Amino acid sequence: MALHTLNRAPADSSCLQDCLNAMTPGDELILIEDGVYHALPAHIGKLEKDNLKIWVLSEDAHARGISARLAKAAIVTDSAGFVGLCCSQDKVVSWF
Amino acid sequence: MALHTLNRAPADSSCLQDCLNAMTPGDELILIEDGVYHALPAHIGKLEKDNLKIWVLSEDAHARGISARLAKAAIVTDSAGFVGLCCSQDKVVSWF
Amino acid sequence: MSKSVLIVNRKAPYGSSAPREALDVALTCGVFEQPVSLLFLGDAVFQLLKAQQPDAIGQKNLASNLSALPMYDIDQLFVCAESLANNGLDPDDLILPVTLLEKDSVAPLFANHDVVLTF
Amino acid sequence: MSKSVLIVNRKAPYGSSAPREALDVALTCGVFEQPVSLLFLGDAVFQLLKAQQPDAIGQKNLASNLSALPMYDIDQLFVCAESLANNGLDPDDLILPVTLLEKDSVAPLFANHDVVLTF
Amino acid sequence: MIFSIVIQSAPYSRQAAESALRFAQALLDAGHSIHRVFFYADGVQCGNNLASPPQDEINLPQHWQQLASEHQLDLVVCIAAAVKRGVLDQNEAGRYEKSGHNLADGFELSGLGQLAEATLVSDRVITFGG
Amino acid sequence: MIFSIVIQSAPYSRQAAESALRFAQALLDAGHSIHRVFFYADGVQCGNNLASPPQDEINLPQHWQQLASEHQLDLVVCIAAAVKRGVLDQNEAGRYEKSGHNLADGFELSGLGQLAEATLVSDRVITFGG
Repeated sequence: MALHTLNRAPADSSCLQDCLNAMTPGDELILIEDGVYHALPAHIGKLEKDNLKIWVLSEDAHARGISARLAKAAIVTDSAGFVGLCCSQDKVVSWF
Repeated sequence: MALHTLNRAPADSSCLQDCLNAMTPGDELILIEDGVYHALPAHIGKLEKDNLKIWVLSEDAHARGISARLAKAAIVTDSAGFVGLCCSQDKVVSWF
Repeated sequence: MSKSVLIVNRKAPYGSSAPREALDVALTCGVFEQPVSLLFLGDAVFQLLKAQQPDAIGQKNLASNLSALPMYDIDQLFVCAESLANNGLDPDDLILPVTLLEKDSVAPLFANHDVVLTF
Repeated sequence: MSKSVLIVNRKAPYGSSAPREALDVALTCGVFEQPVSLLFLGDAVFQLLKAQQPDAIGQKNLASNLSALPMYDIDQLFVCAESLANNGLDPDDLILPVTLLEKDSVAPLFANHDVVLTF
Repeated sequence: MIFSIVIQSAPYSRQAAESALRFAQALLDAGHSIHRVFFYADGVQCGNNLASPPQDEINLPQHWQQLASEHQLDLVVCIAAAVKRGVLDQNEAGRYEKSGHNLADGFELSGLGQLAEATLVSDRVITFGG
Repeated sequence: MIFSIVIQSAPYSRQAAESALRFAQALLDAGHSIHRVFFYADGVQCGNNLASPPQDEINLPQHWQQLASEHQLDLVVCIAAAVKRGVLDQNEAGRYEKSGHNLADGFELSGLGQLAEATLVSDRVITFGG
């Protein structure tokens, strides 16, 4: 099982698509840097995959002013939580 | 009237879309660097705009091994031709 | 011999330095008393979003700097209406009053400026 | 204590240095006798296209270097079939024999390797 | 757990280099260890000691140095990527007959084998790029 | 015609810097003149004289220097972008108390005003970036 990180904004749809195609059930996704915009209600629908857990790095969401706008399906975590996710999955796959 | 340059490969569809939206009839487009792949038959259809002239920089197409595969709608030119296009249009708009 | 400059923003804030570099060029052209317009396309509309607080990621607040543009007599701010809508935002979500451009009005903006710089 | 490495290529050749950096990592892991696989997604399928001649743009031939991979016992080359088809290419257009992966077979490749490096 | 971190982006131009630093700090705070930080591609600029950002902006090479000296981190800059991008230590400056060198203290130039070895001995490898 | 060229990308990492050089050569061959080449963002690395690419790879700072000396080109590197990215001339090295400097001969550090001025006096401005 893998933790996938995604740091690209929504206009880079191919990065998101490559990420989703690479995911196995049980994998998790953490949105970082410009990737956090995918957690907005307008975009979260494109991330729907059966039972996919979607995390959002709080520092990056806060920086960009979207903390109060995040879709309910997105779970906010901080850097310590990010580290924990890396440990609970077998490997990390970075999409950028 | 403007000459538009585009240097992004096909997976970056938003760069192409932004470029096309910015074009006025009479503008021309030159595909350079990874942008030359848009001149392949599989992609050229996405560039269709009434009477848009589509140029391809020969050095970049040749480097990538696609010179013999280019769609008929694409007109090949070299660096000297690129310079000439910049002069014949009023300004240059770069998409990257 | 003044020339109008259109500065095209395509990138979201903070992930790359492009937005800040675009802003610095806009301010400099303003100092030279060149007519400057800024256009925000795609992800770049997020540059104008309210409530940005980038201290925790070690960056300066881009929105604060953008909101100072009118003080430098740069008030020609254009936003692609489709980009705003695609991101689920409306003009009230932005830090500044902007001119919304429908899809057909984007190309004339390019035609109406002497020089175009993209970021 | 060997670990298998999957190197994921997403970029076209020459426009950026990412493809060459990915190749250098693959060759190095090969020297360390780690099992290495390469996956080509999206624009990266163009890395494998025949007839590349980048002298005129001052770069070295990436395809020539990629075609040497089997000599270093790196022969696990996977190409996303959908990416190839989307670009109007078929396996005969490529410099090397590769394994085509249908969409459903891409994810298992990630699951089956210990370490994944993306470029 | 034992982590290694790969950084592929230049500081200031991309957030990735800063994200990696923040992640490294969080790792250490949580009691994990870092086997190696490997700077590759444009990431080699993280070890350029001539970088002089304004005082109100983050100085990434300095932050890495500090973290490295507090936690004995192994900061390895890919030698091939660095040399062609103008990040040299004293040895390489001599080899290429350059008058100066600019690799920050605490960083070391070495080959890609250091990345391969890191994948072997680390429990997790995470890349920051873009 | 009078051209100015803006370069936003680092050499080796992106083709844009090489494309710009080839375009500049074609401009001059066609009898046009270049008012200024302005290096901005990561493009400032084009003026890093420590870059030491392998002999079978293109050395962009050197090529620019050669073209500049043959045609009296004005190669301006954005000072704010350069200083934070570790490309310094002797003055800036002094100001920031750095032991070395690495701006290649033939390049000059200056402000964004040089870009604004270039847009005013050039018939065409073309950007290479990405």
